[in-house]
Amino acid sequence: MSVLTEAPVDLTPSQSDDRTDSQLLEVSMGPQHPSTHGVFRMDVALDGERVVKLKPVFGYLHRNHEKIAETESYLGCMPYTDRLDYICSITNNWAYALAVEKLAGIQVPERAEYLRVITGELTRLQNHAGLVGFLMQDMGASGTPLMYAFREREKILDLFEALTGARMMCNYMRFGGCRVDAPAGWLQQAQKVIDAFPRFLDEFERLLVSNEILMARTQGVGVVSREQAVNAGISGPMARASGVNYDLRKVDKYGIYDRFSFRVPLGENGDVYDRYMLRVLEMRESVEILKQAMRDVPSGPIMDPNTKTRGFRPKAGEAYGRIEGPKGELGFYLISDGSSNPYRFRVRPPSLINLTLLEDMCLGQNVADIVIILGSVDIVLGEVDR
Amino acid sequence: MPEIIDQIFVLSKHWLLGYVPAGLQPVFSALLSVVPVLIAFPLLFAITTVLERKGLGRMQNRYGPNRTGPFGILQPMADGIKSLTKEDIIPRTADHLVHLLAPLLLVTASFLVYAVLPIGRNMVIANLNAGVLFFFAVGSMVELAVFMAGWSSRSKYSLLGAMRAIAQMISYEMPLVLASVVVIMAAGSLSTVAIVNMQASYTGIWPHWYVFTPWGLTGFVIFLIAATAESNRCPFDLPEGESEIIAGYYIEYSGFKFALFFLGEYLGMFATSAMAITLFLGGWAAPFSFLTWIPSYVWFFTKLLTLILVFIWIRGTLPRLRMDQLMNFAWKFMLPLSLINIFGAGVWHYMPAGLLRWLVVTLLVVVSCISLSRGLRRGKWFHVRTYRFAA
Amino acid sequence: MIGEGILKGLAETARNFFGSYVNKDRLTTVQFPEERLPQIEATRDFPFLVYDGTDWQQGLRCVSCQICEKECPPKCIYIEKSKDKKPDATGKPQSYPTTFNIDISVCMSCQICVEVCPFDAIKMDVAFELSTDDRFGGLLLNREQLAKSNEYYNKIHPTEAAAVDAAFAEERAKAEAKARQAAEAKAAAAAQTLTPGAGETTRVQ
Amino acid sequence: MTISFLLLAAITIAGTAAAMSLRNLVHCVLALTLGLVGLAALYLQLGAQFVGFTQILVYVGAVAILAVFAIMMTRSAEPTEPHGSSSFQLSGALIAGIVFAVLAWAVSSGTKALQVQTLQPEASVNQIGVALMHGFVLPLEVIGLLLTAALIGAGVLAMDETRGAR
Repeated sequence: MSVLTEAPVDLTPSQSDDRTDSQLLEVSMGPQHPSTHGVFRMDVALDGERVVKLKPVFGYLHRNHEKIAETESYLGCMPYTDRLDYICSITNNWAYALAVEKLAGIQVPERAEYLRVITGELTRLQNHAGLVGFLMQDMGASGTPLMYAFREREKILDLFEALTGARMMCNYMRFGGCRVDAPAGWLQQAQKVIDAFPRFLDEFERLLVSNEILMARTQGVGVVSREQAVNAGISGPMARASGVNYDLRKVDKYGIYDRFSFRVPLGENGDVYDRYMLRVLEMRESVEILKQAMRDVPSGPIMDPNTKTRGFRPKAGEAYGRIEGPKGELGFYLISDGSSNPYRFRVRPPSLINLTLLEDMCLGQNVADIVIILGSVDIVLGEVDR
Repeated sequence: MPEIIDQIFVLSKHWLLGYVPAGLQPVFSALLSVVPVLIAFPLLFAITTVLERKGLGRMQNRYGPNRTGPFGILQPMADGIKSLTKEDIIPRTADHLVHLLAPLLLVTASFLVYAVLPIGRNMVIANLNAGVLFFFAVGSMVELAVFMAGWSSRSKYSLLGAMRAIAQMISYEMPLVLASVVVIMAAGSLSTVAIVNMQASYTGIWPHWYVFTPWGLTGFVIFLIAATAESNRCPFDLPEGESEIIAGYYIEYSGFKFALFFLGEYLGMFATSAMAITLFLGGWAAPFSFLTWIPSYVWFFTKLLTLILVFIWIRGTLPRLRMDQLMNFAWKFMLPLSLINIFGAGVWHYMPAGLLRWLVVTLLVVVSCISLSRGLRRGKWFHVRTYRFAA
Repeated sequence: MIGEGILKGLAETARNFFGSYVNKDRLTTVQFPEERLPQIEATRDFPFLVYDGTDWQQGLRCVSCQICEKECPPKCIYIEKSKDKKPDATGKPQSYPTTFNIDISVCMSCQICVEVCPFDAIKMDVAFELSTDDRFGGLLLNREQLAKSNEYYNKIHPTEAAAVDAAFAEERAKAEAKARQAAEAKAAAAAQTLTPGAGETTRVQ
Repeated sequence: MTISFLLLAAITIAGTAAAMSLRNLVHCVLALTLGLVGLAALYLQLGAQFVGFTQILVYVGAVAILAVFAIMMTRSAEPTEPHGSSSFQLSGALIAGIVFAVLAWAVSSGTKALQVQTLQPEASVNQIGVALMHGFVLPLEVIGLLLTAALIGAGVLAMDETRGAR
């Protein structure tokens, strides 16, 4: 799945072919492998420890999401979006709700927008925290950073449970608002978690960021150039690590993101270290957004009163709603024929599209590097395979 | 009285031997020396697994095992029963004989090295003339066991793991041996007992441990790092790098054979730690002269446990190195440094005692350490980066 | 110099090691069967049917309108509607489900059934220790297993249930008021028929 | 001619014989290793600790590992067809017979001197070191130089290969 015509590493397959096949070790990494982040397979040909061929194989978790959606009502599709990227269900809900709202021309009340930003940024925090933890786990740090990340993630998941009733499959957004209002004391509880979060980031940075082994393992590994990133349609932290200034929160200013002041960190080298660091930096920016949102959240209704729950039928037409998910640009493309089911339902999964550069990143690297490159892409197989 | 407690095991052995007919005495003497070691160190293994899991747990803000028995201390028993009752799976295409022999050889070799380790005063199974050499010679047999395991499983992951393990063990055996050469030079003997006896004297309250010299400290650090790599511990656990090649060379082992690998690995770790103690930390000698009333074997095991805890601590903190970095580190940093360290020890030997030789040797070691780490970094550009922000 | 960052990391793990003995904030693990986390009110897992009063067969709020069956995304609800009708809490004659099955091995706890129910008859439960050795029959819950009293509902989701009860009370009050009004009107009408003048008019008709 | 000697000699001979006759290359190496360990044990029985342990360290720890590593790298460990004609085997047997005859003659003619030597105290490591550093310093240095040259040569060869692959 090479995106560019010229291979980024000078070890092109034609040159390695003159080596006898008996010298190449063909290893099938996955679908049962501890570091493939789910049921993902890479057919790897190794010359010693170096990768000369890599073929990603996915589809083990295909659940026919897009086709099922055509037989469900618009509301019935919402819980299925939870299961796309099951780490950040709220942002999935948001992107889908945004698409339907565009389709049906629904306005979202003020308080609901704030709740969306708060829950969405909390989702980003827990996703990035989990990711950096998992990346360290892939690097063999025997779970310590992962456990710290999960300790913090638990607090955010507790918030989600108190708000939406579920820790991961939140099913929170509705067309024209949010399903439930924050219960009494929830905002104070969230404020506490947000205020304590930078402490975790400090701890995490002390633990690992200046660690020589980490730097030696990640710097200069799995490089994606700016051009490659743009050509392949990479989005999210991975694109920004390559220096592409593309953040939908700034580009689209969807929802009420134009009201918050925050910065978008940009990497220069596009290697695993940049991707890792960008997540850490983005968490800090998310905390800034959350502080502003918590300060300004107004009172009021959380649902557009004109939107029906039962028998929701948008008029015929099409719409594309996209948000800056924690993993990249998450979009939902919907075509309505005026009935209660979507006529066509299409997801733009950031995980899958970011994964397309995997082979280019891995060729010429070590076996050990494949694992951390894959980890740094940040995929969830639920979203890749759908 | 402290003398008797110190020698209680030796005295009781002789007392027991008195009841044995003279013809059988050599056999019984050997038996009485070997059996306690065969019990003590597996027991230590059991304790260490719990300690490690609990320690790692606490470092990761978890409890660790706490369900089997009070505070989870019966966990190794549960693990043992589990691994004994588990199905022993052998891959169909595996080389059955070699597959079976590999864990046995590993455990045998791991146990053999304990023959020369002085556990306490007068407590050593065999006081060999070339004890240190024996230690490394038998230790090198572990590599063969690892190869046998990796090759006979006929799995690509295990083959990769075995290749990694052998390359790593050979590479780190060099600095391991060279780091201990300084001590052998200073002690003028290859006998472990003689080396410890050299260190078991005091100036004032301070002991004459080799670690309290510049070359000794450097040697100790090199030895410890190389020992970590030799026993496949984090951050050098590439041969079994769980996230890369799953379990490495013993991926196809299950049940009790797997447990044997586990045992062999920990025994190897204890043995190298014990060797580090013997060579640099004064073996069973007390750290201060006024503490000599505590029995020698207590000191030995205290030091051993301390080193094990350091290993656990490191494991809880560090990510894993990559193969080429590991090799670079061994050949471009550890090996030159240990050679320079040998030179430093020579300089120390020929210079008159005093502050000057401290200064010279320290300077030599520190300067070479810094310049070598510079050289290791050259061509690479890793550093903490700063990032720009788009508003 | 190599090792600075490594030493920093070692210090951090050591801090966490000791911190986990003194700081409850660090050691967040709960020893599950003995110690349980406080129940979060919004928690949901699988649906149940609410009944009023003491007899579940009498008090079931469900009128088997089958909206939830239709809206359920994974289609895990199966309802059979009764032929006859019986009065509900407000006294209106309504159908009731003769069969109401939820396969909780299929259910994905999305609570859309709860949202679409116009009668507040189906709500989300919080029981989570549901393991069984029969993965088909044991996880297919029928009417009787699903029915839980309104008191139970009030216990697990107090705020929500109070709002529902208040709405019901209001509705009932309205219905009663309406009934009273109707009764009064009837009574008034009856009274009117008794009054002489009015009687005449009726008589005229 | 004690029992232990006979046992060790039998192990050594069996190991080396197996190394020659087994089909699987890896089995051959493992059998050879057994033979080398047996030899080391024989040294130890003679009281030559240093030589015995060095034998294990060098032959088991390094040579055998090098051999299996080479086999693993080339991955040609699959059983191979028996090759070589009977004349090849015949000449091999002839050479082995001649060597054995010469050695047997040498050993049997020097029996008396050997017996005298065994009565002498065993050589300690210290003595070996002194001998190497005084009497045999030139041969030691020459061997060291030779090995260094070999090491550098191997490095150069490997470097060329990687450059060629790039």
